[in-house]
Formats: sequence, C-alpha cells, structure tokens
Amino acid sequence: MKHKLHLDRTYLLAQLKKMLRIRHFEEKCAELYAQEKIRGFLHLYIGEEAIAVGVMSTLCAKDNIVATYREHGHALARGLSMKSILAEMYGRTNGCSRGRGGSMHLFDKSQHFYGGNAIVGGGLPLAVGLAMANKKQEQQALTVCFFGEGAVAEGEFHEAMNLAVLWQLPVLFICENNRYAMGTALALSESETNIAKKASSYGMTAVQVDGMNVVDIEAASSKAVDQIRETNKPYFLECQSYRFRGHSSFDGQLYRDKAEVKLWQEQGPVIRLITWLKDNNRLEDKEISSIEAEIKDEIQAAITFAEQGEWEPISDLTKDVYSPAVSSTNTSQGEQS
Amino acid sequence: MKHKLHLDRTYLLAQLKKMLRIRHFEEKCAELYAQEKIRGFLHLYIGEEAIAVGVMSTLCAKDNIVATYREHGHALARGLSMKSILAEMYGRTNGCSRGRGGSMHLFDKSQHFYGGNAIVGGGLPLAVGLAMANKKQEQQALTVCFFGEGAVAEGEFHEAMNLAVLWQLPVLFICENNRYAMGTALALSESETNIAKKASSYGMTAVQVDGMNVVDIEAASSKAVDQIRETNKPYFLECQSYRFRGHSSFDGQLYRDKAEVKLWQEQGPVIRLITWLKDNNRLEDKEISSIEAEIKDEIQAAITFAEQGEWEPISDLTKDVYSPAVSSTNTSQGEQS
Amino acid sequence: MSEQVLTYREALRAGIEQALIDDDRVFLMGEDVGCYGGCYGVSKGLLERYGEHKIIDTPLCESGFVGVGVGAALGGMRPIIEVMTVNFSLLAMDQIVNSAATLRHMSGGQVNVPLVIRMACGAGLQLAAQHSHSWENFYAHIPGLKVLSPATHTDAKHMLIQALADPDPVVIFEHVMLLNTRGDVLENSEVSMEKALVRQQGTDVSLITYGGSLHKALSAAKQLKKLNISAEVLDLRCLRPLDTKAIVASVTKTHRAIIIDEAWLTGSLAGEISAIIMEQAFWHLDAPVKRLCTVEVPIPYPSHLEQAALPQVEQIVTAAQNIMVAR
Amino acid sequence: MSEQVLTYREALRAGIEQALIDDDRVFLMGEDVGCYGGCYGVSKGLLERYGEHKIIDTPLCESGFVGVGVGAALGGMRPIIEVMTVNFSLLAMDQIVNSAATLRHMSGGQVNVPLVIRMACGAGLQLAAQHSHSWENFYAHIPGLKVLSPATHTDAKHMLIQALADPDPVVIFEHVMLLNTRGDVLENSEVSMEKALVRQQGTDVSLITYGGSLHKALSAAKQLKKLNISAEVLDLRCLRPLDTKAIVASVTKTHRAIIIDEAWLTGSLAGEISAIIMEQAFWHLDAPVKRLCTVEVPIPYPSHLEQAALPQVEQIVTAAQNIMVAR
Ligand SMILES: Cc1ncc(C[n+]2csc(CCOP(=O)(O)OP(=O)(O)O)c2C)c(N)n1
Ligand SMILES: Cc1ncc(C[n+]2csc(CCOP(=O)(O)OP(=O)(O)O)c2C)c(N)n1
Ligand SMILES: [Mg+2]
Ligand SMILES: [Mg+2]
Repeated sequence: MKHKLHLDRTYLLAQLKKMLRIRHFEEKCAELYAQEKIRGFLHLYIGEEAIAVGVMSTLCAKDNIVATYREHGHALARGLSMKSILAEMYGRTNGCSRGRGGSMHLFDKSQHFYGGNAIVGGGLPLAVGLAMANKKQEQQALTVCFFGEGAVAEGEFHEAMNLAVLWQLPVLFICENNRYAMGTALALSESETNIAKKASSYGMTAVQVDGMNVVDIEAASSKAVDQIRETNKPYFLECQSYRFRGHSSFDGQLYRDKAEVKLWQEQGPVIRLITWLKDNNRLEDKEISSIEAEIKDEIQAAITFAEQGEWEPISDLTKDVYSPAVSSTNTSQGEQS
Repeated sequence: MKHKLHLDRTYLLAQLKKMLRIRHFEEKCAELYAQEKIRGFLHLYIGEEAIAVGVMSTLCAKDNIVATYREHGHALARGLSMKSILAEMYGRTNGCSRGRGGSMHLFDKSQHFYGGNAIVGGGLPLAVGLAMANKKQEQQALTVCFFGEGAVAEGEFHEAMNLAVLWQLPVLFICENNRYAMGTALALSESETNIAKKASSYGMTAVQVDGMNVVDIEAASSKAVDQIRETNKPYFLECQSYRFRGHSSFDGQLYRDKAEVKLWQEQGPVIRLITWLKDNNRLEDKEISSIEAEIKDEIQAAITFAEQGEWEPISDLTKDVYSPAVSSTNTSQGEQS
Repeated sequence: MSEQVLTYREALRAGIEQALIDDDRVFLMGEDVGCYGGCYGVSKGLLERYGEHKIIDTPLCESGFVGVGVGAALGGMRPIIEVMTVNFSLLAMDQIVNSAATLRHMSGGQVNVPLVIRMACGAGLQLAAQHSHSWENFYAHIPGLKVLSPATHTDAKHMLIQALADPDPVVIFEHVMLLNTRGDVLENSEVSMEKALVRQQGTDVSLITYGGSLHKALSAAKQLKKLNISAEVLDLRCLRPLDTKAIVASVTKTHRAIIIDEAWLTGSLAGEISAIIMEQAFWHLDAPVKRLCTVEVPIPYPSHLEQAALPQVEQIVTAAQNIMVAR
Repeated sequence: MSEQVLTYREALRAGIEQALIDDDRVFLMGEDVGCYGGCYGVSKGLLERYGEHKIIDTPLCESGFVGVGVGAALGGMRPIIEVMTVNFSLLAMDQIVNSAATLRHMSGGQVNVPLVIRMACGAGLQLAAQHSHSWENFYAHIPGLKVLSPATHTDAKHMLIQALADPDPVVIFEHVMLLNTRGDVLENSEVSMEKALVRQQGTDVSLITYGGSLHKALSAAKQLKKLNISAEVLDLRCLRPLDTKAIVASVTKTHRAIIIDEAWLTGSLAGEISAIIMEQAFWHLDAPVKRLCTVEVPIPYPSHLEQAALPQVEQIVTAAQNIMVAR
C-alpha cells in the first residue's frame, strides 16, 4: 500500500490551504494571547507549516502521532478540529483535552494524537513505545515523532534512537530543525550540526530535506513511510526550517538579527508554494483570497465555539488524576480536622 | 612534553609486574570475599589489567582519573597503595576513603583519583567537568574517564560526548569494552556495536585498540594523551577486552558459555605478555616466580594492614556528610521527644 | 485457602508468571531480566519459558526503556518494567512523573497508562552510598501514581497481579533484604492493594510501617509482649493512596504511635504519617507520635555503620517503652 | 544599612553579578543563560558584560551540564548552575543526589563539591501539568545538600552569595511568581542562610511557610489582624537543614500552627514540619497543626482550576479562624 504523490494543481492548492490554515490560525492565536484569551506559554508554528502538512499527508488513520509543545500545526494537519484546539487554549471543557492541557497539551485519542509534550525529548521514548505496541500487536501502524533539533542533545534522544534501531520498530522520527532551541543556535548545541548524519550513526536511514518545501517533505515522508511499512524499521527525517516568530510568548529575540529572519521569511513555505503555483499553474490572487476567506470563517467559528465553551466546575478539580471506578484517593487540601 | 614509549625488557617486565599485581590482588579479593572479609558488591578486573596499566603509564601526576565500581585495577595502577585499597574494602578507617566507600568507591584526592562511581555513566559528565576546570584554570592537566561499553547506551554518555567535543575539553575517554554489561551482550545493547565509530560521530578522534595488549594500549594512549595536550580536545579509545570472572560477586554467568571465556582467557593480557617476553626476551620462569613472590608479600602486608585497621566509632556516623565548620544539621534519628 | 511456602524472590516470580500466562498483553522488560535472570534473580528462567517476545532485555538506558514502557502501555500493552533498583530510578523519574503519572490528566482523561514499574529498594547489603536508597516517598508524592510496598510473601505475589489490573501506573518496591526469606503465599490476595492491614493486633501502641521494616516491627512487638506492652503492627502496604482510615483507626484504639520507615528522617513518608495522625487523631493521642527513620547520612559501607544508620528492633522496643511513660 | 528597590529578578541578577565580580572561580552555566538572557530574564545582559568564559550557554542536557558543574566544582571552580526550572531537574537529579550530595561522604571527606544550583519553581502562570511543580522536598530529603528558598528581595540577592561561600552543594529555589515583584534589597544579608526568620511577630497562631507562599501568609496575617487574630509568620528560608529551633520557638509561643506549602499535600515538606512540631512541641499545642498544600492534581491549565488547586490567602484566614476555636 504505497503512498502516491499527487502534484496536480488541485492537490497543491489543497496543501496550500492547509498551510494557510495553520498560518492564520497561529496569527490569530498571537492576537488572542495579547488579549489574554489564551494564557500560559504559546509556541507558534509560523514558518514551519510545510513539515506538519507534508508529513501528515502521508499517514493513515491508525498511525500514531507524538508531538511537542509547538504542536498546533500538527494537530490541525492531523485533523483535530480547529474548534476543539482553540477551545483547549481557552481552557474550556469543549477543548480537545477538556481544557486541562492548554496550548502545550493537545490530545485526541480518536485521531491517535498523543500530545503535546512540554518536556524537551520526553516524547521520544513514548513514540518508540507506541511503535513497540503496534509491532507486538501486529497492527499495520507506524508512529511519527516530531521534535526540535534542540532535543537532539538530550540523553533521551540517544536512548530512543538506539532502542528504535536495536529493536527495529516502526517509528518515523521528524526532526524539525528550525536552527534555534529558544535562543541557542544549533552550533552552540551540537558538536555535529548535521543532524541526519548524527541519526544515521545509530544505523538507520536518515535524510535531510528542505523543510520549507511542502512537496519535498511529502515526497521524503512518503518514501520514509513506505520503507517503514515494508521493513518495520525506523527512519529519520531532518527538516531544515526556521521559526519566524519568537520561541514563545516571552522572547526578546536578542539572539538573532532581523536580517536573518527576513532572509528565511523570503523563502517561507507559504510564499514559496504560492510563487511556484503562480509561475506554473496560473494561480490567481482571488483564489488565494477565497481560501483565506474560508479560513477566516473557520477561525471565527472556532473563536465563537471556544468562547461558548464552559469552564469546568471547581468541584471537578481532581477529575482524571486516576481512572474512574478505582477506589478514591487522598485529594483533600489538608484541612481534615 | 611527549610521552615516550619504552619497549625494552626491563620496562616490559615492570609492566608485567603491574598487571600481575592487579591479577593476584583481585584473586585474593575473591578469596577474601568468600571469607566474608570483604562485603557488598565486588567487581573484579581480571582479564582487563592491560587497560589500566597501559593508560596509567602515559599520565602525569596532576591528571585526573574518574573510574567505575570496577576500579581496583585503576587505583593500583595509578599508585594508590594496595594497603589503603584493601583496608577500604575491609571498611576500616585506614582505607583510602576512610572505609566509607568500600570496593566501589575508592578515592584518593592526592593522586587525583576521583572514584569509584557505582552509577553506570555517572562519571562521564563529572570527567568533562574536571576537564573544564583544568582548562579554565589553564592547568596543563587532562582527565581520563574509564567506563564500560554498557554505559554507551545511557543518555549521559551522549550528553558528555557532545559537551566534551562542543567545548573542546581535554578528556581522554577510555571505553573498556569487555563485551558484556552484566549479562547483556554488546549486540543486545547497541544498534552500532563499533563503539569507536559511534564516538567518532560526535566529531572526535576515536580509535579501537586491542585491550589485551598492554603495549598497544600504552601506544594508543600515549598518542591520545599527546594529542589532547597539544590540542586541548577530547579523544576516545575503545579497548576491546573481556572480563574473565562474573560481573560481580553474584553472577551465575548463564549468559555466556565456558568455551567463549576460555578462548578469551587464552589471549589474556598477562599470558600474552609472558609468552611474548619468553619468545623474544628470554624471560625465565624464575623471574616470574620472583615477581609473584614480591606481589604475594605485598598482598600479605596489605591484609595485615587492613586487618589492623580500626572500625570507625558509631559516634562518628554522620561525619563527612557536610564539610566541617558549617553549622550543624538535622542528623538525629527522630527520637527527639 | 491453600498455601505454598516460597522465598520472597520466588513469590515475586510466581506473580510475574501468573501475569504472563493470564494476559497476552503482559511482558517484562528491563536491564538483565532475561539472559542474566534479573540482577537479584527474580526473573531467572523466565526467558527460557516465555521467550524474548515476553522477557525483554534492555540496554542501560533507564529513561529510555521506562518511557518505552509508558508508550507501550498507551498503545494497549500491559508492560511490567523492572528498574533494577530504586537507586537508578532517578534517571527514569521524568518519564515516570511527567509522562506516566500525568498523561491521563493532561489529556483530559482520554488516555491512561496501565503500566507497572518494579524496583528493588532498601539497605542492608553493604552496598554503600549510591546503592542503598529508600525513596518510596519520592513516588508517593506524585498524583497519578499508585505506590505499593509488599512486605509479605502473599503480597509479593499478588500485588503485582492487582497492579496490572489497575488502569493507572503503579510503582512496586521490593526490599532487597526480603528476597531470601521464606514465607507462606496464599492462593489469593487477602485484600485490595490499597488497603493497610493490621499484622498484629494490639492495644497500647501502634507500630506503623511498611516493606522491609515490617519484620522489625513484628519482632519488636514480640519482645514488647514479654514486657507487657501490647503493640499493634500496621502494615501500610499501599503508600499512595494511603489508607488513612486504617491509620486513624489504629491510633484511635492505641492512643500512641511509632512510625518505622527506612527513609532518611527529613522529608520521609514517616513525616506524612505523623502529620496525618496530627490532623485526624490529635485528640486521641496520649503521647506525641515518634518516628524511627534512617540517620541522615549516605549509607556507609561498613556493616556496623550501616546498621547504626538503619532503624533497628531494639530502638523500636525502647521507643515503645518510652512512649508508654511519655510526658 | 542602605537599600535598593529592585524586582526579585533584578535582585537575583545583582547577586550573580556580585559573585562574578568577587570571585574569579565563579561562572554561570545553563540553558539559555547567555544569548537568550535566561528563560525568565534573570541573566539578561550578563553575557555582554562578563563574556562567554563566565556565562555559558549549554545545549539541552540537564544531566550532562549539571554533572559537568559537579566535576568543575571538584576541580576547583565555583559554578552557579541554572536548571531552567525544577520541572526539568528530574533529568539531572541523579547527578545532584548520587554525585553532588554524596561525593564528600563516599570519599571519606577528601573532596567537596562547592556547587550552587538555581532553579525556578512554582505554579501560577498557567503553564499546566508539566511546568508548575513544587519539588523542594525532593531535595530537602537529601543528606549532603543544602536547600534554600529565598522569599524576599534581600534573600534573592544574598542567599546566592552565602551559598557560594558554602563548601557543599546548595540548591536554590526561585519562585516564578516573585520575579516581577519589587522590594527592598538590603546591602547585606540579614542572617546566616540556615536560619528561619520571623517576618511578622504574633502570638495566636504560627503561619509557617517559605518561598512563594510567604506573601500569601503575610497577606493573611494582615487580614487576621483585623479579625483580632495575631498571626506570627515564620519564613523557613532554609529547607535543609531546617531551623527546627525557630519552628519550635514560634509554636511554643503561639500554641497553634498552620503550614502553608505549595507542594502537593502527601509527602510534602509540610508533613515534615508538622511531624517536627509533633515531636518537639506536642505538649505546647492547643490544637492540631494544619497543613495548607496544593490539591493533589497535576496542575490544570485553566486559571480558575489552577488557583483552586493552590493554597490561597482566604484559606489561610479561614484555617486560622478555625484553629482558634478548635476542639
Ligand atoms: C527537558 C527540558 N529542558 C528545558 C525545557 C525548556 N524549553 C522549552 S522549549 C526549549 C527549546 C527547545 O528547542 P527545540 O527542541 O529546537 O524545539 P523548538 O522550540 O525550536 O521547536 C527549551 C529549552 C524543557 N521544556 N524541557
Ligand atoms: C544507572 C545504572 N543502571 C544500572 C546499574 C546496575 N549495573 C551495575 S554495573 C552494570 C553493567 C555495566 O556494564 P559495563 O558498563 O559494560 O561495565 P562492566 O561492568 O562490564 O565493566 C549494571 C547494569 C547501575 N549501577 N547504574
Ligand atoms: Mg529548534
Ligand atoms: Mg562491560
């Protein structure tokens, strides 16, 4: 069951729409954060949309996804509704994690979307474990694990790579190399800055791909997915990308200069696909406007949905610490006398 | 200040003696363990003597050493007295760690011997830190870190390699690849079983050497030490070796068969050097006997010393938890009423 | 109920075997659980009998393989993860605390992590400062986890099975000094894994304890009987959630309590028990609750110092005598 | 003593700067302490002023760089290691506990580890389940460590300097909700880092607390005054070793105590304090000691649930009113 690449106009327009959907959603999130509708940390995916869109296009419904705190784009591209994602960031019970998780912890079990992990590197062994479960149960599913290049320095990266290869488990590792871990440039973080080369030293196929080109990503991911399904072995994709915004809501961006950001923005995934479509496929501005209008409506509907969401009653505070139907536990606040 | 290799008869006999000293000491330890004079875990270095002897021969007095729980050989080769080592295993105050540490925690600050670490991989970042201190203080010292091939799978290995290369610190990593981590064969532990190759993926010189040949080890270590002193960069030696005894005092050795052990024993570091010396340098049996007699005497003296050592009084139980001259701390046992 | 006499090690193994046989989703994974037979021999023979599909030797990478266990549990398996000893569990603690214990809540109840993590624990073998820890309270502090401390042979076997039936992550502590002891193993568990059990009825003073210290408390109770002091011995069994009802019931009866806990005094679970009694049974107390814990020193290698650091039977006896005449 | 008014963040920075200037062996190392200016901006500007020799950005590898800090301390340096937040410290805990805290003892006193580890801690920023932990007690449990919790601006600056003067490893917790608050910074420290301080004298009830909760206790004390309840507020400051004398002195005076601690209730440091009072001041108590801790749930994202989980001023006030009429 090989994944087929489509490169026709309709398909590419659809991919463009998916990226724009993430782009505009994230831009709106930044606004809503400024309005204090969204709180906590907010990590935007602007500039990296091609990766989630390209990779998700190559997956099946039962494949598992493990992501990081910068996962809005992954959730949208996977198929979680924008409504449930935004409601989650509003902290309402109609959010995809019932409001408990917020921006960094989007979950949807029905979509095999296993979060949203705010510990750098923490999702890597988890993904290997999901893949182990799939293999043991002889399910034809693979697990995709997204993580930043900053995670590569963590011990858990090393342990997860080794186990995945040693045990030959069906994991697709997607390193989103956006050049910075917060303010730490790759060269300050890794003695070997070629991450794919580093990954290949564990004995798995590891490839670098242009993370700004959604077609390239889909092609590379498609090849990876086919190989994993055929061999049940892990595969590693390093997607070279850039984040256009700050690391999170709190970031003065002292560590890089504006010229560098501008350079990368000029070759961003959205602008690149638009330019290409215009050059090769007679894409017209009004088509873009109409896509953007649709997206705008969707975002507006999501905001309405989120704002109408309920706050969970405080009496439910200790819900979901343990599974139900198991005897009760110490959850009082110490005022027992 | 390049280290010179000596390969004359006198020198090799001295190296042989150093190895035999470790060998016979370890054999005696096994006996003393059976007699319950030594307790806790006991990890013998038998079969691996060439590594400690070869490497230590290339170091200066101010170089730092970090070792594992299998460190009797390193301590002896470094120059800690056999007496203080054995007394430590007896748990007496005349032991090198005042009896507090036992077999797994031999320390001697005057010899820059920083233990004796029973957490696999735990010594690696420590060694990098010692090297950082040396570099910052512009001391002409390097740090040698000994560890087993089992540690290579730990995240701390990865983190330490990366930091040492990234920051260009003068560390000599010595991986004692004795093929097993407890009962886990290398192939069950590493997706890439060529450890030197793995280390080189961090961007440092990494070399495999025959861990059964003390001359080869000294040559390789000498080259490494010279390069480190010249460049201040880390260097990695994988010494291919084998442990002839069980992992520790509790080991049924179900995981390997006797034929394999025998094969390795036949090419053991002691027998190999003896054979070579006999073939090339007219080594006579009586020379060996006389060396062994000397060693026997030294061991006997060490036993006497250890047996005469004092038990630390129980009233001193909480000593050395904190440095002196700092206000007292909670050390009572809860019987305060 | 028919019984068997087994060592604690054999009882643990019997529990694992029963779990492997009863549920095809169960597997055992950890360092040296296979070829070596387990660092303390608990899983000896299992690789031969159940194969490498079920008995999985891992490389040395505590965070990695515990995290893999969490993922496998998410994916529908029922892993038993052996972290050789609690001493090495710090390396896996992030996965246990920030993933296993937290995923259910963070996902708003969508996922759960049916994982069991076993660890050897405790001092007494002269293994010195890095290999003798008692860190039950680190895990007992974490919402989302359950923490068990089987002190009897029956619990050694059955608590594992009970833990596997639980939909949430359970950590089980197995004290190394118990491994070679022999005892009766009942065919079924006596009670839910979350209940404390009175192991010796008494009326004068409650000795509250768990794990390796239970047997010290029982010995002390015997000696105290000769001194005409009737000590009740409460085995906590489950350290999270704590069976506070049982604690309060015992103290309400005896009016005096001594807590015996092999952890270092400051910040130990013993403090928690004392605080619970303070909060829920203060007016029943005839004397302040005492704690007998380990002296606050990294465990020294020599036996006489190690033993001096740990709580001992004689100290329990003395403490009980003192508490009877307190004020 | 002349004073300055600074934010807590600036006070922390002032302490670091003074240390860098005073002692050439001191350097600051951690994730994003340099180019980024510190995840919470504490070290902003220091890289420019002191250079990369003194302000060292590390890759993401908590165990690695904390271990490097331990080694550098062994080798004669005086490192200040910043672990961004306590939430990530589990990844470094083995190095802190099994190396930093233990090396002196294992070596029979030959070596010591003059290391300071700073960590942001606490909840209140809606950072949810993995980023809001209060784990002071994990470290307060460890012999060989000292643990500080500066709650005032003066302590924010000076405790670091005191910690660096100490020959043993010190862990400092900096509560994130304090960072933007402004306050007086005295030119010198008020007292040794190991002493608790009464921040508000009172006679009816002792509010015992530390770190981020101190200010809640002080607010409560103000409100209580209007209700004619005279609350004494004791700031523990040093969580290991605990200043038990100060605790006992306060309770001996007031006969009542409420402990406010942002940790989850079970297994918290609050339990330890309660147990200490039980052991050393039982006969002085007019009512059982209470604990106000965080509800045992991974911190939820929405503000109303987060705030409901944390101890609040009103709860302190109510608890104090109740304790005055207890029994
Ligand atoms: C273990 C751990 N350490 C530190 C942090 C704080 N932190 C959050 S994101 C981040 C940078 C991660 O960079 P990268 O992996 O490249 O991902 P990116 O944010 O660039 O997508 C850091 C340091 C954390 N969350 N977890
Ligand atoms: C972190 C950690 N995990 C597990 C152990 C238990 N253990 C002690 S030694 C050892 C094997 C180590 O093998 P290797 O690194 O190859 O060294 P060797 O014993 O062969 O010299 C294990 C698993 C430990 N001490 N520390
Ligand atoms: Mg990045
Ligand atoms: Mg080995």
